[in-house]
Amino acid sequence: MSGAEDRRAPPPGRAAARRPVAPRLGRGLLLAAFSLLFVLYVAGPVAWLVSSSLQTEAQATAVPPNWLPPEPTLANFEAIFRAAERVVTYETRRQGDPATGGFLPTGAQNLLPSLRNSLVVGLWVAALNLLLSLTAAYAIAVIDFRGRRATLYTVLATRVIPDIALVVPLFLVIRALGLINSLAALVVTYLAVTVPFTIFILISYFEGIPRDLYRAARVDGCGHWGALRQVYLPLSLPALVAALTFAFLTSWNEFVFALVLTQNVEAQTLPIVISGFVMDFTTSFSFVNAAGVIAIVPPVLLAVLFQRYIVSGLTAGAVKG
Amino acid sequence: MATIVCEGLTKRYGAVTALEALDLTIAHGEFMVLLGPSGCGKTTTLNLIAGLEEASAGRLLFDGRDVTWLPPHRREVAMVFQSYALYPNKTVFENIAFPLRLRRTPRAGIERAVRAAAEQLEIAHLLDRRPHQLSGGQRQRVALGRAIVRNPAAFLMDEPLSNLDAALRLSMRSLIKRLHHQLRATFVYVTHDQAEAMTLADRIAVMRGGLIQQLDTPEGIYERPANLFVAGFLGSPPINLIEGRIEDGAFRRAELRLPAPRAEPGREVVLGLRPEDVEAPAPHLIPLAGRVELVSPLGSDTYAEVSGPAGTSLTLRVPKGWRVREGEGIEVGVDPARLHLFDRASERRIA
Amino acid sequence: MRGMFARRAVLAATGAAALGAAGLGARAARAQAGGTVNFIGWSAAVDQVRAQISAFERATGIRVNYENFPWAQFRTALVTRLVGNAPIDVSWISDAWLPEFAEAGWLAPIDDIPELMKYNAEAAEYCTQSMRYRGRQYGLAYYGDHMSFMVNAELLQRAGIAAPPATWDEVVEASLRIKRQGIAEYPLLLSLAADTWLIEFVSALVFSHGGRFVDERGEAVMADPARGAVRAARFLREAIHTHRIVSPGAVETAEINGLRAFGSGAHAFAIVPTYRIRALNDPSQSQAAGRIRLALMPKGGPEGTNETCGWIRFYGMTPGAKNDRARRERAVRFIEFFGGRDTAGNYSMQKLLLTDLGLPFCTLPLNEDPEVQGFWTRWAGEGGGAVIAAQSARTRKKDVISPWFGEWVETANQAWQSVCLGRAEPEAAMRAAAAKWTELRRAFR
Amino acid sequence: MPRLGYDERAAALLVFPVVAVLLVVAAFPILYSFWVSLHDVVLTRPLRRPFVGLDNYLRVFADERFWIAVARTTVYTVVTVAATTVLAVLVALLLNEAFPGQRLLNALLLLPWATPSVVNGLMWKWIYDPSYGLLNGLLVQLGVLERYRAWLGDPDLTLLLIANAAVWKQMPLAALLLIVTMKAIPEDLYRAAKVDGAGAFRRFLHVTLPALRPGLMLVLVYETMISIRHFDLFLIMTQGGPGDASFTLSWFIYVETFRSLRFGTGAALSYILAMATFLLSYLFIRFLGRRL
Repeated sequence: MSGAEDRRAPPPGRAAARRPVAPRLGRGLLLAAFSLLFVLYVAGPVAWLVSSSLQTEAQATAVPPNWLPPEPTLANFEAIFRAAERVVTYETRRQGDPATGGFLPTGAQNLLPSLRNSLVVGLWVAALNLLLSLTAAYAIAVIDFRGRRATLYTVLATRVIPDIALVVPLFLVIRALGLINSLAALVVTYLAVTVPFTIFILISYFEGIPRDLYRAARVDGCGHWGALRQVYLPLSLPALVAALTFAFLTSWNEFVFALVLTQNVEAQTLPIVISGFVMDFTTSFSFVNAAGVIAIVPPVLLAVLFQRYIVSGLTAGAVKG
Repeated sequence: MATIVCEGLTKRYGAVTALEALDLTIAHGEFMVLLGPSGCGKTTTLNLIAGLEEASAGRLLFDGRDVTWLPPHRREVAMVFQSYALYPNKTVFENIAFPLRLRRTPRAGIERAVRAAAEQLEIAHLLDRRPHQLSGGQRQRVALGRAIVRNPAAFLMDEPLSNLDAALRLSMRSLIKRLHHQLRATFVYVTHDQAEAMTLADRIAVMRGGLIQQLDTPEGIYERPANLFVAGFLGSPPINLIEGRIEDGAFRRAELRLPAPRAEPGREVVLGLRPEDVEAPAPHLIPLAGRVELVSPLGSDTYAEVSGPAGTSLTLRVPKGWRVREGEGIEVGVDPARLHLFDRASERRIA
Repeated sequence: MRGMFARRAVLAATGAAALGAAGLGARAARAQAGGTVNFIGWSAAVDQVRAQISAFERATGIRVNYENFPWAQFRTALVTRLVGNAPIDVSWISDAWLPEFAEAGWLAPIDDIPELMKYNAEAAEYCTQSMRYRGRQYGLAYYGDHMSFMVNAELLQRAGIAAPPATWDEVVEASLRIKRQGIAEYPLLLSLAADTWLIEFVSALVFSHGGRFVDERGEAVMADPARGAVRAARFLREAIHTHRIVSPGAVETAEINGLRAFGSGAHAFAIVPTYRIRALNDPSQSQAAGRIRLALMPKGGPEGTNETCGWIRFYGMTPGAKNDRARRERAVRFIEFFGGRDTAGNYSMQKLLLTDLGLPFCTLPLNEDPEVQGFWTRWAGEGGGAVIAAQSARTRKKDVISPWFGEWVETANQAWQSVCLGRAEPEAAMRAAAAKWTELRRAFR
Repeated sequence: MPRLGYDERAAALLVFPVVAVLLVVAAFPILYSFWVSLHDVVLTRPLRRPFVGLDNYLRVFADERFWIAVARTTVYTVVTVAATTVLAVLVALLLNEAFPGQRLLNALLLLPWATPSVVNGLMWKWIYDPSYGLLNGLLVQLGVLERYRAWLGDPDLTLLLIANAAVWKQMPLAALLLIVTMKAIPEDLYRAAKVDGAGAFRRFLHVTLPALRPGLMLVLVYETMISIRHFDLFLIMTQGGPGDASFTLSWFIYVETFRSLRFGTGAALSYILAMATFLLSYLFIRFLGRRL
């Protein structure tokens, strides 16, 4: 104890050697302050979205706002999951304009089918994207063939064109293929959107894998497919997961193409149906927010689940710049 | 086991020629070393033999069979790399077994072959480990195991010892030599280390700029370097080179004069003298005197940097038993038969 | 089927066939099978449509494939589907799109179908006129309505205003009084978001100022300072920026949000589609219920009139449906059941839309129906029905309806919004809209 | 012509699927779009599509809406990219420190990134709502505002408010890329700087910032490329309004194409935007890449 006492009160001459307490405290305070700001900014809006989705319409539109749900209710979510069950006849119809009455957007029963569509499209895109970009990235990164650079640049160049610029011709192409309003149209489109970036990620990652491993595999008896499967696939897991997550999230989020290429509940994805609520005659804020929460859950789960891989997977691609 | 024949083998990358019309025959069971500085085309040659790169021109024959367009996995060659190139996600056992699995060898056969190879390389106790748990020497043994477990047409080695420390390098060197004796297989070994080349090779191909400079036994290359480059590349410390011209059947440079009976007069030449080719002065030797500038004792030998006649600076091995001091004079004898003469323009050997 | 096959072949060539096999392929063609009518509309009166559909299906055995989209996306969605050859039989159509769609060949005339044409005899003349283009008729009415001037009687009373204002100047005066007394921050409610209602709102303002966008010959007169459009624009600007009786937030207030705000009792005056009166006076939907009354559209300026803007929405048939015997038969029965009399001989859909939602109809015989008369008295108050009838007689259809309406209205909306924001002089804004009109009109030929 | 070896055949086979997809869904549309931009294609007049040469482009350049859109797009892009980059650097600096709870913050960072942009749009629209919005509620409760006011309806604020929503969503990825780059900075550099007596700020200026260059480069190019083409937020939040306050190029393309159904001018506009994007990225890489 006394030893500690001593150290805390050093002779004046040795003050310079003392651990600087004040700056460390300052650093702690600074970090805490910044962290608080960060949390408020990043999580605040989503927290408010979730909070209002658990309120009734009256509570959600109260002035001043209810920061937390006064009596949390799952009614909005229930409405979403029950929307398809209702059969409408003269007897069971709701009188009055739903615009101000029932507070349930007419597109509500499309929400679950669109959730399914989004999932189906996302999973297909993720899977096919992986297959396509894996093979292409392998070929470009590993095999020395004529036109290799040209292929790479062409692939990357397709992403320089803004989506909105592709929308018109793509609509015409998809129409010519007879694929308007099909999930296949979305899958193919999203592949084209995501593949260049995932190829880029994978190439960067592949280039980090020692060339000698490739040579060893080849002389050990692997063809190109074998080398890809036996060496590159198992060794680039983080990049693969990052690419997969990226592909899924992109197709989950995508809006412009889906807006133009789909027409009804058979192919519409979640963003389209939700944007419909906002522009509908009916706007129930609490309901729309509940739909928003549903749309956020899968990608957030995915992102948090694969957090480690996303960062390390991006690493190779990023730092080379 | 195979004889490997390269006929006019050429490799170009765009405008750059990495290998220019290589003609090389490697006999069955021969230990061929490709020696040269980096970028000389030796690794390209190895890759072409392995099939890892495709030739721009020329042919490659294994036992008379044209394999030029055969991909590596159909060529039955085994390869060992400087970086060991072990599959990090596989155990030692699986690493060694990998080529066999690809060939659909029956399970029992694989087990037996891997064990045998592991015993031979004294790594049987490591079979369950993963590569990152091994030391460098152990890793290279595993890599060797992966090569010898099959029955390849040839063993290709790409600077396999360069990543090891000096002591380990020596023991691995003798291990490889032993393997060659046991297997009696064709070895093609790429290195930039002349000592490895000299100790291991049946024949050495010294390469530079995509061309073979000299193809000969180690002794031949050391004794009769075909040109200035080969002379300079082999030997440690390197050969002393002195520019001068031939006059009256002798090499002349200012006051320095050394007999060169067979050279034609008037030629601009470079004279080569290996540091180790000097002895205590004797009547049949030509005397060479100078002042010692720096002494480098290596234990077994002592070398001295000497400022010699005609403004030359020479590195000489101090004859056994001598004591020299910096700043003192020294006089040694040179056997004229051990002098090398090169044409200065063509850099080729004259005598 | 041959077309289908060719498409599949293209698919296979592009490597997408696998997707088709995996259940991701186009499924649009399926809906054509069997006795089905494909009907699309915007998401309004959805429950009433569904109720009527179940009655239709029971009465005829024909199945209905019903889809709806938000109104804001509807025109785009419909057009892309028409271009994409989606199998639509019947669709709701706005009068504003008729010339454009008829020119493009997306709507089939019905004047050679006597089963439908017979209803003209019992329909209001302006409705029938609104469904005609170049002398041919293109459908049966879903509903017809006009913009109404509505007042919150209670607020007026509190401010000591006895009668609803008769001119826009009086509206300003009354509003300032209400504002001064602190009864309402912004007494006049206008919903001027750049959505599809904007042109109807400003048309009502222009007409009541005695103005026109376009004259009888189709020439743009909106930029003429002597005609009402510029005056109406100036009124808007002053109401927002000088008098501050209209919220500057009006430019982001959509029709539905305006309705809610008016229903909350925060405003004394508003321009609202007539059919909203039912919701506004319904206690379950509106806090101001029972206090909202109708008045004639105030007159504006020296040449002001009580005229307002009216519109019609109707059931249109696609050429694809008309050219196929079986599809046409089903589509005709559907249109008749919804836009005319049902199989029991009643105008059941018209009545349902009125009594449930307050949507006014075009069929004259229903006016005699005591239930209908009772409806107006109940929801629009004593004499409300008479005001509606009087206003209805002073209703003009949008004079900007033309094949290039869809393009022009984008520019026009921006021009009006700029005026509201105080970013453009009324004259300049109207000149821009007029220039666009002239340009498009010329380009059309 | 040398023969195709095993490698080239394998490469062709491996690359083919991607090339096929890109040809059909990207390359062909790009070329087709160019063809359309040279014709007067109006969807409502399906039978008539005359070749008009560069008329569509000239029409666009003569249209005053185009120049308004260019101005709005420029402001929006500059604000978004600048704010995203600065915030991302700050966040990266914060998350690169080791402190308790840092892992949690890292996880939170993924929240905006994973939020679909449509949800992002409606969430912020809801926050900005003039009657019920959180922003109004917060400012009134804090006493900053006297009464609720319109936010998106204020033409001077619209672009900034939309930009804020965009920054919220884009900042995390930018920060991630920067964190990754920071982690690659050798610790020795910091030690050397400390020995040389550099304080925290100087260390940031002379060690971190230069080393961040490749990451910053990537962030700048990427953010510019996506900001310049933003569309979803404009559709959800303002539809180009109020007036023309948020009338950006991509919104103009949408209006021209899918509201006016003028595919010809729409395609011309798209091409102009694409060229601008391309040029901008090129200039960035060419000039900034060296100096930054």
